[in-house]
Amino acid sequence: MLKINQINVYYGASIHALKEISLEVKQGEIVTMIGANGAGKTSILKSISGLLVPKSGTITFESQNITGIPAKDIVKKGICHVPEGRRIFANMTVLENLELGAFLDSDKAAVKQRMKTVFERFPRLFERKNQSSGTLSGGEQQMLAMGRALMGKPRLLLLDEPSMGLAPILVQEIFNIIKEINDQGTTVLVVEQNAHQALSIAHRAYVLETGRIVLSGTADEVASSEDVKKAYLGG
Amino acid sequence: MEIFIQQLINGIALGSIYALIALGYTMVYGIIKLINFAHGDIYMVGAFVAFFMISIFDMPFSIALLVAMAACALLGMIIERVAYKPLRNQDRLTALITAIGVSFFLEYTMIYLVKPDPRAFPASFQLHNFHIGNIVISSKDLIIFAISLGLMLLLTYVVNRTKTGKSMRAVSYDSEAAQLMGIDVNKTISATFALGSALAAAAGVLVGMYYGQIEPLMGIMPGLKAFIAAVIGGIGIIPGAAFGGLILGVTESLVSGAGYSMLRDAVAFIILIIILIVKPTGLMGKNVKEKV
Amino acid sequence: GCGGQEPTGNEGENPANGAGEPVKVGLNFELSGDVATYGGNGVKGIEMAAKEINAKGGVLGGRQIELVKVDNKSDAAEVTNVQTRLLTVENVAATIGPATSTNSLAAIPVAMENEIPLLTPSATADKVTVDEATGKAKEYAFRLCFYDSLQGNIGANFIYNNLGLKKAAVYIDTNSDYSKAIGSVFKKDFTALGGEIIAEENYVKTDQDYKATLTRIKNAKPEVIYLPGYYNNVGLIVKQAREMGITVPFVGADGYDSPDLVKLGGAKNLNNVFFTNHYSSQDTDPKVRAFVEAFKAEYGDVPDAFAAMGYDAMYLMADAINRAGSDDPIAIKDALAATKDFPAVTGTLTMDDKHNPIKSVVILELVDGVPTFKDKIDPIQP
Amino acid sequence: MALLEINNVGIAFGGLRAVTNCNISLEQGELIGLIGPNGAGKTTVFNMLTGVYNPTEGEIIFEGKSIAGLRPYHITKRGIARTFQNIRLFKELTVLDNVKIPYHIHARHGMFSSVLRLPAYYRGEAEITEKAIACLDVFGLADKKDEVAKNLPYGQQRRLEIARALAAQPRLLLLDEPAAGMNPQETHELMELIYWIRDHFKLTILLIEHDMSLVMGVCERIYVLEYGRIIAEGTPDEIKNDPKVIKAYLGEEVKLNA
Amino acid sequence: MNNKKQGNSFLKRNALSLIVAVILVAVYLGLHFWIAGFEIGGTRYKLNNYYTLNLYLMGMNIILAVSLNLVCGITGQLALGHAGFMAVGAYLSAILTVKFGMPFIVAILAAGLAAAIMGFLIGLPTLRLKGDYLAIATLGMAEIIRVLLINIDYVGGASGFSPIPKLTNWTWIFVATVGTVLFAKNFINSTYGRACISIREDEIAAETMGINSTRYKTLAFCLGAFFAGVAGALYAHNFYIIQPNVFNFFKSFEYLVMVVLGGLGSITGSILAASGLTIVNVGLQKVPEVRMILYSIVLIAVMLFRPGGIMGRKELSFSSFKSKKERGKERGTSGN
Ligand SMILES: Nc1ncnc2c1ncn2[C@@H]1O[C@H](COP(=O)(O)OP(=O)(O)OP(=O)(O)O)[C@@H](O)[C@H]1O
Ligand SMILES: Nc1ncnc2c1ncn2[C@@H]1O[C@H](COP(=O)(O)OP(=O)(O)OP(=O)(O)O)[C@@H](O)[C@H]1O
Ligand SMILES: [Mg+2]
Ligand SMILES: [Mg+2]
Repeated sequence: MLKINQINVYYGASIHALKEISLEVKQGEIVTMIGANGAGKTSILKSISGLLVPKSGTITFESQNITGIPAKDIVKKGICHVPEGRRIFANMTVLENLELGAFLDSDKAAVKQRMKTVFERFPRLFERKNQSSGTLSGGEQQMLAMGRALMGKPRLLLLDEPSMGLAPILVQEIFNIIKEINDQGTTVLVVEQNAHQALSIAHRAYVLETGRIVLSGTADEVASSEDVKKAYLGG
Repeated sequence: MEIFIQQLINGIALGSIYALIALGYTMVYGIIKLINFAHGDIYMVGAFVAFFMISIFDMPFSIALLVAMAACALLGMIIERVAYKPLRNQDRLTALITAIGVSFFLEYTMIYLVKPDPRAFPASFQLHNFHIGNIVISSKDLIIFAISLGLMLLLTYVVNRTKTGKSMRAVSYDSEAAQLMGIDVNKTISATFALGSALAAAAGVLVGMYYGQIEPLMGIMPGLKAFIAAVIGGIGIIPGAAFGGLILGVTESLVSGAGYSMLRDAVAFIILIIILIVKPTGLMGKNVKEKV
Repeated sequence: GCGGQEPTGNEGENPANGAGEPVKVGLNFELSGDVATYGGNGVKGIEMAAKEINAKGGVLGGRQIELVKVDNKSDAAEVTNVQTRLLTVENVAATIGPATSTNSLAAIPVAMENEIPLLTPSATADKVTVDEATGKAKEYAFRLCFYDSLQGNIGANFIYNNLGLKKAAVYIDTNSDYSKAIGSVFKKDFTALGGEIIAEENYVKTDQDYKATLTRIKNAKPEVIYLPGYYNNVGLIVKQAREMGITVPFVGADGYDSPDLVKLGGAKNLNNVFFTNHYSSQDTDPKVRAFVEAFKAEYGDVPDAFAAMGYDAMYLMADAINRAGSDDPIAIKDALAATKDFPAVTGTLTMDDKHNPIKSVVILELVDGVPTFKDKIDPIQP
Repeated sequence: MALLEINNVGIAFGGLRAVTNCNISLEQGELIGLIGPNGAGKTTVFNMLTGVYNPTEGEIIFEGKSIAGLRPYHITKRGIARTFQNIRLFKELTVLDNVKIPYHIHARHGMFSSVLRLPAYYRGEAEITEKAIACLDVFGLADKKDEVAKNLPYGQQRRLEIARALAAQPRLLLLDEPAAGMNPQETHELMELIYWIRDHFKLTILLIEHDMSLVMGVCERIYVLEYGRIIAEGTPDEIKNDPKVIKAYLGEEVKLNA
Repeated sequence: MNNKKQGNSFLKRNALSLIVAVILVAVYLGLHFWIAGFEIGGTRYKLNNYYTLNLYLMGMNIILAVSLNLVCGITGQLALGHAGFMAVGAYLSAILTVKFGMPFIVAILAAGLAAAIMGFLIGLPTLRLKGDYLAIATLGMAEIIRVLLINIDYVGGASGFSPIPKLTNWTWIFVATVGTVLFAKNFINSTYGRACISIREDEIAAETMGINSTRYKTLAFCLGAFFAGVAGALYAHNFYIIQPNVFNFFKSFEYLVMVVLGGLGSITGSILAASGLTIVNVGLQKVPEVRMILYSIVLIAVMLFRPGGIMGRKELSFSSFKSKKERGKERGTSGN
């Protein structure tokens, strides 16, 4: 479904953030990327969703070359990105944020229906639907960001550290939701610090270090690697 | 009492003009957080476009108004593309200085092209005066008020109800996240400039019609006043700008009416400062505490 | 050049003989800023005059006049700056400008220090040419226009004696020294004559809406409104006043003189409006007609008073240079001071001991948009 | 006497009651955790403690004196320092300058001697620099002292923030999710560090954290907040087994894992 | 930090200061004689009055830009009323010398103090405003000062206050300019300067680090106002006449332009930009009709091609000329 072929990404002239990265996500999979801070996980997601333009290499989605296409057009192709740090529209209400998630969809009835499912999944959002979303707590904002992405009816969902700053009970819930979304047919590429949880739901995994992929394989293979155990699984 | 009402009417007409300019200020500010100091000069260019349309091509007033609005919409978009877009990710002061540069550029290019002398704006209406007791309301007062009100309502509709309006608001909060929703940021910002500039042009043409005189530096003071109006109402908030414009127009009129016209500009600023001290985000600004 | 003592020292040993050597005249004018109109039009008149003079063979028996033009931004520091530039870098023989009193006051000390004469075509404040402390004329400062006291005085006389009106309202631009000075002399002299000032209101030149103050004037019920100001404001003020039903006469000064006044105010509204002036662009005097036609041919516009005075200033300067017989600034200064019966477009003038020109003042009345000669009042020696 | 006492404190934003009737008490030298679901009001409690928000009701007593309603800088001078949930470093400044800034309140040389470069200035600056470097050393950041703060990796930024808070020489340290975004290995190192800081600087520490391995590992006592109210208080073991807490916050699985 | 190393750097530091001091004295004396004029072997050398005037103007612009930088660049507060403080200084000093016959030095200091007090009165209520709200409030304050001056006949109203004796000379300009720059440099590299910088970076974090933000914002504002007042006094006594309208908001913009063009927070940047724009102005005097058009194009072009200003946040100093390797170690501290 998604194929990344040897991309290189720079910030400015000197910072070489991604070095010859190649990876693949197949239809229906949950793929996770783990790696220390600054390894380049966010940069990969941004390259896919068009917020960053690779200097070389190609990205193909459903056998279409999408390298260098602006972000707004990539959304149209069915890729939704839940960015790091949530990035909700802080001065808009929860409701308005969700509406914007379906910006490109002009079928009002369908949007309404999806809104209902999102509220069922996140009852807390329903309670606060008219609150200015900038004043939500961190966890509430994360739910909103996920909900907003779901409003876009994605075929490929990119999640950047969805569990960051969440309560344990919510972390679990978020991962359950990811699994559910996946079960309903959405392919997911998720970046996580919480390697334990991520590996427990993923089919396959990639491990990143300083801009390079150092390990890849099925989730179980990766989880049983000694290095990974030590660095990311707490022993 | 009659005098008071007369001054009130004068003030509302003046305030409508401030409001129209202030709306453009507020919209541009809302979306890219730029105090577009060139905005007052777009108002001036609008007045000149209509002037030439009427005096050279003999256009009727309403057509000239539309042409001026269209021309300035285009001008606003070009200015944004050339001078502001490259600086979007820079410190906001950088763009502010560029805006000052653009403002000088428009003023002095116009002086160079059309000379600094004031010009008489062709009279476009048969004037009617309506007398109510000793109070005089001219048809111009009514026209200016009606057109301003109409444009403001239209703008409110566009911003709150249309997709363009929603994307404007989204871009104004987080343009990167807006892109992830499929919103075309460049187009949205262009549209904002176009809309704001068209409103400024309308104000310029109305002023030309109302006072009968235009000149290349006519935008400086109203531009500054409109900015004050926008801040009084709460900058970035559309009804706030309209409200601020009216308050400012009426106050100025009353101050002059009370015989202190030489202190009028000072009073305008004193009011501004008092309002800011009492309510630091303007009258309609939400007093949100920064979440930490 | 080194120092200001011998500004012509570098240019040939014998200036009078240098037939090919042009005579440099500096122009220090407001070409940007909010009074750019005054400076710009003054310069137009000057440039046209210089062109004519040069076409006729220049000055001093065949030397061309070379104009060095600078913009003073209407900012005192910049006025001083460019004046110094003209006098010490460009080494001009004399300068013309600035157009306004305030800017002239900033330029004159530089002229005095460098001992190079300055002629302002249009700065009317009394203290421009007179040192207030000593009451004497400033040696190197001259003007071509008449000064404020004179116009205020004549305005008061005209209203009290000729129109026979006793209750006046005064409406003044607080941002303009011109308007304030004329207004204050008017108030003093009008009361001295026995008249009464029953209302006093202010505006500033950037205003476009005068209704608030006009409403107050209207309620004071004056018999006449004395409005010393510039045509761009006056046009709007009179128009708005007439629209509000104020029908009493307006009386003002030379700032009214512009064809745009009628365009801005409308011919009908401007009936019953009088002003003191140097000349009238509709004057039938052949000298005036020739100037107006030539100006129209050159620029396509009808000249206003600033252009006319600029034009005269250049001719007066050329005349003084010829009379001085050299381009030595001190000789030019003496020649300027000795000007007598110089035939200018704006009236035949003689320089008095305060370096103010003595010339006749005309009172014009606007009749359906046409300035019509109403009265001629002879200069009163102060 | 307790070092810090929060009595019946509450705050509302518009109509929303973010914290109600909150009671917390800390003894000198304790290491206390504050946990709770997202939006429970934990950060808000910190904000009230440090003067960023003013409580609408209740009182906050620190070392016997009320501090509710004081401005943040005032409270810092009284001896409370904090870190932020969303890192708020002085991004454009160097690591060293970041840590030097809090020493300003303890500087003894005045502006006069600074501007005139009197000897007192040189002495004062040298002393501050020395202390700041010593402080960075504790966090293994001394060799990064000339790096601009925003260029540090995330984990080091977190540590720098703690270092900066310590530079204010507090007696009570508030840490808001110090382990957020850290991997288990880094979290483990952080745990050691927190112990060390407490013992070395003789501090009292109150920390907010969602990483249960950290909270259960280092905290002596834990308060649990839900919907702005304290729903439980006790030792890690008590909390782990409190059904209310399990239901509201921990979930079944964590209990099993922990 | 052993003592030996410290002693070593102490020497180094003094050597540098000494070099700077010697250069400054040489510049002062050299220009002093050149301006006054001197004779060598029969030829007279004298700096043309015009260049002298622009040199003075450059000094005043540097004072104004550097002092505004304390507020805008260092403390991060967008203030648009610098011309107002300049006006206060200019008028007060002129009143003192003209009407009361006070010596110039008294007038200069009084001008600075009066402007600083004004800064305090204006700053206290307005400095809790943020960003653009502060900008418009300070702009308003300056405009109020201007309108009031227009209406005070004691100082000549709209037509201006004149004549003012020309008392400004090279010594005053030099002392005031160098004094301002040294003050700013020393201030920035002290705990006080760092307190101001921390407010610029993050006001809430600064407060929780014990910095009383109101106090330091007001301090920076008063200091900026003080030097603007001093520059105003020098200005008044150099141009014979002062008018309220000169101190309008365009004047304030002019100095803001210098600060941003030079680089926010960079003192050397402000100096370069202030000097550069003075020279640009001289150059543009030759083309009066299009000077403002060209000026605006220069402004836009510099911002487009160098958005961070000429110097960014960095300073030009001796260490900039050292080898790259050495500099790498020193880089960073905001005020080096
Ligand atoms: N805007 C930027 N400018 C310069 N460098 C950047 C920028 N964004 C990221 N980088 C650098 O690129 C590298 C990869 O960053 P990235 O954000 O992709 O890492 P990450 O794996 O997502 O880390 P984290 O776990 O902290 O989110 C890092 O070294 C980072 O410092
Ligand atoms: N400035 C504010 N204005 C309005 N509401 C606010 C504000 N600050 C916090 N809140 C609300 O108060 C509640 C508590 O927020 P707080 O940030 O304290 O939660 P938290 O317990 O720290 O959560 P998390 O673990 O997600 O950080 C939230 O519902 C939030 O929306
Ligand atoms: Mg990341
Ligand atoms: Mg929190």
